[in-house]
Amino acid sequence: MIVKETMKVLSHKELAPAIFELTLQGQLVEEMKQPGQFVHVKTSDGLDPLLRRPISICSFNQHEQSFTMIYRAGGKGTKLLSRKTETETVDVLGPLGNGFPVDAVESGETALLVGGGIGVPPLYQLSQMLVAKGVQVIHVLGFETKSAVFYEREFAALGETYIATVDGSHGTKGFVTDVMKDLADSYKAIYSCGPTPMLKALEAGYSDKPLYLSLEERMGCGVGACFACVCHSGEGSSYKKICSDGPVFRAGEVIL
Amino acid sequence: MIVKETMKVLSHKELAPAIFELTLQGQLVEEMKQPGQFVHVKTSDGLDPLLRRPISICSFNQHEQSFTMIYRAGGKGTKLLSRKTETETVDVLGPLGNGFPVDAVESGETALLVGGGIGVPPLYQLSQMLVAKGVQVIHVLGFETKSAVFYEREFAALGETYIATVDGSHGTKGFVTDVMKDLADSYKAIYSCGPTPMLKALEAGYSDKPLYLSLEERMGCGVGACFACVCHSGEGSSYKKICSDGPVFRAGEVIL
Amino acid sequence: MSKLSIELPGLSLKNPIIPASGCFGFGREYSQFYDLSKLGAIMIKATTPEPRFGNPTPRVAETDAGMLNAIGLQNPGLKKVISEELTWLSNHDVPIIANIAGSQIEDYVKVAREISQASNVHALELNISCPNVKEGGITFGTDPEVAKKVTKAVKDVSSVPVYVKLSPNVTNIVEMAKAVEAGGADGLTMINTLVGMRLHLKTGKPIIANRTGGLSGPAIKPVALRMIYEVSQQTSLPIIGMGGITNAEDVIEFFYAGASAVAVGTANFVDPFVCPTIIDELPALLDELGFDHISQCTGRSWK
Amino acid sequence: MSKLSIELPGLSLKNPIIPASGCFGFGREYSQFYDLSKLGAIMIKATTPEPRFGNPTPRVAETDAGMLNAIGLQNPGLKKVISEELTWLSNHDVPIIANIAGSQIEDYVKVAREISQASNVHALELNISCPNVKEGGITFGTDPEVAKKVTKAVKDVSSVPVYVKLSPNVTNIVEMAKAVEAGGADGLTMINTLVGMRLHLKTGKPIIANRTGGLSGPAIKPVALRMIYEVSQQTSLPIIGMGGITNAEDVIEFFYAGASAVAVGTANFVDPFVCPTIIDELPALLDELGFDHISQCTGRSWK
Ligand SMILES: Cc1cc2nc3c(=O)[nH]c(=O)nc-3n(C[C@H](O)[C@H](O)[C@H](O)COP(=O)(O)OP(=O)(O)OC[C@H]3O[C@@H](n4cnc5c(N)ncnc54)[C@H](O)[C@@H]3O)c2cc1C
Ligand SMILES: Cc1cc2nc3c(=O)[nH]c(=O)nc-3n(C[C@H](O)[C@H](O)[C@H](O)COP(=O)(O)OP(=O)(O)OC[C@H]3O[C@@H](n4cnc5c(N)ncnc54)[C@H](O)[C@@H]3O)c2cc1C
Ligand SMILES: Cc1cc2nc3c(=O)[nH]c(=O)nc-3n(C[C@H](O)[C@H](O)[C@H](O)COP(=O)(O)O)c2cc1C
Ligand SMILES: Cc1cc2nc3c(=O)[nH]c(=O)nc-3n(C[C@H](O)[C@H](O)[C@H](O)COP(=O)(O)O)c2cc1C
Ligand code: FES
Ligand code: FES
Repeated sequence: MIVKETMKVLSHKELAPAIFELTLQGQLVEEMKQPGQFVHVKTSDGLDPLLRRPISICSFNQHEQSFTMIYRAGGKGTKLLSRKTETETVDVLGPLGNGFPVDAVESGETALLVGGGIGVPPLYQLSQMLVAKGVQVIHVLGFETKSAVFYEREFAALGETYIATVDGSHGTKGFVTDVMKDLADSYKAIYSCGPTPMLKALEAGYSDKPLYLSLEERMGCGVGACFACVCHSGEGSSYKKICSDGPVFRAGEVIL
Repeated sequence: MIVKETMKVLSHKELAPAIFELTLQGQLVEEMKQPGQFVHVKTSDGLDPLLRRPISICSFNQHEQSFTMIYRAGGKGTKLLSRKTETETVDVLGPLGNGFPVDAVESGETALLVGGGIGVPPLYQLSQMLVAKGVQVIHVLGFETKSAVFYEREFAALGETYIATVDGSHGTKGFVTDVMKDLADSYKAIYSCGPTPMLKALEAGYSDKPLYLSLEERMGCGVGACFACVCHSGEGSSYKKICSDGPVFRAGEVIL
Repeated sequence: MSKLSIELPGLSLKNPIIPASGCFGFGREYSQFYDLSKLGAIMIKATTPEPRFGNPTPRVAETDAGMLNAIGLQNPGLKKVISEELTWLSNHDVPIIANIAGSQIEDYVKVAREISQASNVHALELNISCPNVKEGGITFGTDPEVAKKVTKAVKDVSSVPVYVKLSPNVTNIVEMAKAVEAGGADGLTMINTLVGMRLHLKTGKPIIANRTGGLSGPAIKPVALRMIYEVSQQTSLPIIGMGGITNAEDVIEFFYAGASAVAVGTANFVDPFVCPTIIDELPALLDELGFDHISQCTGRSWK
Repeated sequence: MSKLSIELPGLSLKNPIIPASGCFGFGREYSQFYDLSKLGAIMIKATTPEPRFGNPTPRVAETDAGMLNAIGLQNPGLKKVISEELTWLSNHDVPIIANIAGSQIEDYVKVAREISQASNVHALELNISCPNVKEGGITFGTDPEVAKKVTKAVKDVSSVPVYVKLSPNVTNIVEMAKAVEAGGADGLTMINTLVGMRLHLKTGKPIIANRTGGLSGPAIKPVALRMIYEVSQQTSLPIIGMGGITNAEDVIEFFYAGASAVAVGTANFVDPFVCPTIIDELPALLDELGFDHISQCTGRSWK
């Protein structure tokens, strides 16, 4: 069920320049089941800005009724959000969409998780859930530069973790695909989230295995009603809505 | 000089239902000289609401660089303002306009101060300054009902104070004019601020003495540039701007 | 709740709150949040004869107190709308106002004829004001003669009353209203979106792939109110008002201007519960303002 | 500051930031806040042949991300504007763009002839788009033939270049722009306000005494951008853009759409320092975006 709730800020901190980790508490968390879903966040009380902002769920904790998101404070809404303090609340609509299929990989098998920049966060809950069921995980995470890297230790605690930075200031110089070409292809499936060019590169090079892609698009409603976030899913007028059919699709299901 | 400053909230409390007393601190206070001037307040950071709100200066304290305003949280802007806490700041433009002439009454003489509802606050600084120079003050303050009354003790500490309430729940039943008709007319001048019908009644009945009226109008700029707040000041196209020529005028100077 | 009931041509509304076309799909999504029977009516997404994919993405952009959209009339086409969407909706006790669109008069006629037969379709909303399609849409809505013609053609074949949705992108809205009145319209819905644009700071290019989009939300409310105020005095057609409504006070303001019911669009995206919330808040607000029935508010600004 | 200098017909601007007409009086008030010589130019309040009191009050109302005004062209009249206001302004190193208005063509001609002689008036802004006066104003701005005629009449007598200020309250803005171009306009300024309205929740009556007013502020920015985008591609006239500008990013967006300079109106009321702040912030923003000169931004959305 989708819930709209005024949630309590449990903690809020800057992980890297302009990258914030926000943990919220409330009953809405009870509805979170899958990794890779997202929430739609109202970043101010009034009309400025008007629309909600879609942000992925990075991790959730049923026991504490809390969940965490990691976001870049880039535009008006996210900058306002970044000012919220622990005495305040945030209006959240969620959980939304369909996330990564944890059961695509069996216990004992290996999964490759590939994230780019602000697409990295949803892989964290996924990795936790895969590890919990006995899957071995390999993480390949791409960032612009060393200072932009976040959650390296958290991922490393779950499994092998490779970092790529565009400027080479940390890990491999280049893109996630530069790391991947040197990896043994012992993994059963790839889960990925990041900028469209990265997803396209994965689709082009790695479609032989089950490949799951988490997509982004500008949204209106976030719940499937406004047709803002559609993508083609084949010939003619056939389509998928990223907000309610996705954001995660199997490669080939939609046209990037 | 008019200053725009981000001022610190020193204290903020509800005096009566929806009536708030807000004390702010900053250098802008150095520019306050006259009673009856006002400030133009931005009640939120963003565009919602867009315009500033004109609020009278109720009292100021040069020594502490602080000033107080009293306002009714009625609409969107003032309601937002009423949520500001002592850790926050408020964007203020001021002091604006021309206030009450303290020198219209000499030491030893008596002045009558007549206020209605949310027009009462600016009379408080005026009364203090009159008393400081040796003028005797009589206050006649009108409110809707007993619970809406504020600052009765503060005014009483400065001079004779009469309250009128429309429903008779406190003081005289009726309007300020119902109190005034029973007062000995020993006063030299009347200073007044309140709703237009009250000002009209004063102008109609009490124009034999120097009578000063503080006017209200919906404002744009607050500084005299947009012509939103004009009133006629005689024949043809002659006019005064309430924000920069007023808000205080001598009766007869403008057409109510 | 009898304070809120409204009678309009073809429509017996429990209350005057209607989700606006294109902002509520065919109701399925919002039925996750509340019982659709609570609503006065539902204006479904524009339906065209054939399925349409619509415009390329991005299709929306935020603006100050508003948003732009260029969906491009995406919809599953007349056949599916009738067989799947309207059938699903018929399980709810709520009248449907079918928004119909097309590229040429024949399209409107075809959709009108067939969709008006559906048992839960109580009225049509003739969308001659969509700014986001190359053909049809707004061109029908800016020329009075063409508007009259398409209205008449649709009236001729529709088995339910026809409301014409006016575009605000015109010099003279009264002239447009009078033209569709002359064409036989039973009512008006207004306003559709204003044509607007946003550009990307980094690239300099339009944010919306279609370049321009329709501006909706609170930003356009004053324009909607003004147009309803003008038109309600100059025609005798009932008006369903819309444009930026987000709360019960806004609803009253639209009634004052001359509306007899209202539609809520963009606000659903901000708060999926906005329609039932408004419905719940209206009776107390009417009490506070001293009205026994919401219809007493209609046209109060000029009556 | 050479990144910001702009050459337009009649105008050598230090920078492209100009306070918009009616939002800055004749400059006196804002000279309390900063040195007016800092500005690219000043568009002074509309001037008519005779003094005008304007409309009754209330004259303004707030709207979401905008405001309505119905000042009604209050001004001290041509004689005083020249002898007092322009004389006072001539002590500042800033070109003046004189906004001229009237009820009939003769009014425009009279004001244009005389005011264009003032040594610091470098251009006229022909206000054929004021929505708040019964005669003249917007009626000149919605009919292309009339607009062309008044443009031509003013051009004939003006000793400085003439910019025509377009009304957004039209079906076809390109047609209007082409008409005034044919009438001999040297440039365009756009947009003036959209006609809007607000009603009082308690009384049901219009908040503004004049009933309707002109909508300005961020709410109208997307409409302004769209119109500038359309017009800049269809005429060769330079455009001074306006409508909701509040910061340096907005300025760049207007340039991308097709503007060569901009005017800032409503934002002055929110922050009296907005113009100098924008001027100070633009060079760094241009650096960040990779432009050597602001003129490189003009029309980037379609070039
Ligand atoms: C399913 C999904 C999950 C996402 N998860 C994350 C996340 O975990 N962390 C994170 O930092 N970002 C995430 N994003 C991107 C995030 O939504 C945008 O960065 C954010 O909306 C930008 O808002 P703003 O206030 O910073 O920018 P503004 O410029 O003020 O935004 C203006 C409008 O454009 C929209 N917009 C701008 N950029 C984007 C974008 N890249 N994608 C979608 N809408 C955009 C905004 O939502 C808003 O409606 C996600 C996007 C989607 C669709
Ligand atoms: C010179 C002057 C001094 C004032 N001093 C005080 C004071 O000391 N205490 C106090 O409580 N009020 C005072 N007022 C009235 C105060 O400005 C309004 O109550 C306030 O602006 C309303 O804002 P809102 O956000 O509550 O209402 P909203 O309805 O959100 O206001 C919408 C718009 O209308 C304007 N507006 C609404 N009502 C009024 C009004 N009565 N007068 C002027 N503009 C209005 C607002 O400024 C705003 O632009 C004064 C007004 C003026 C002109
Ligand atoms: C995303 C979106 C899609 C829309 N689609 C349609 C449509 O299909 N048919 C139509 O007549 N109007 C459509 N509209 C216009 C709305 O029905 C409504 O007239 C307009 O948005 C103003 O109301 P609002 O400000 O409450 O959103 C759409 C609006 C939005 C925001
Ligand atoms: C209070 C006010 C008065 C105005 N007076 C005039 C005027 O006299 N002449 C004119 O051409 N435009 C006038 N305008 C319109 C502005 O110059 C400008 O075109 C419009 O407000 C859009 O810009 P903005 O959104 O930055 O305010 C006025 C606008 C406002 C808000
Ligand atoms: S955002 Fe509305 S359908 Fe996806
Ligand atoms: S409010 Fe602008 S002139 Fe007074």
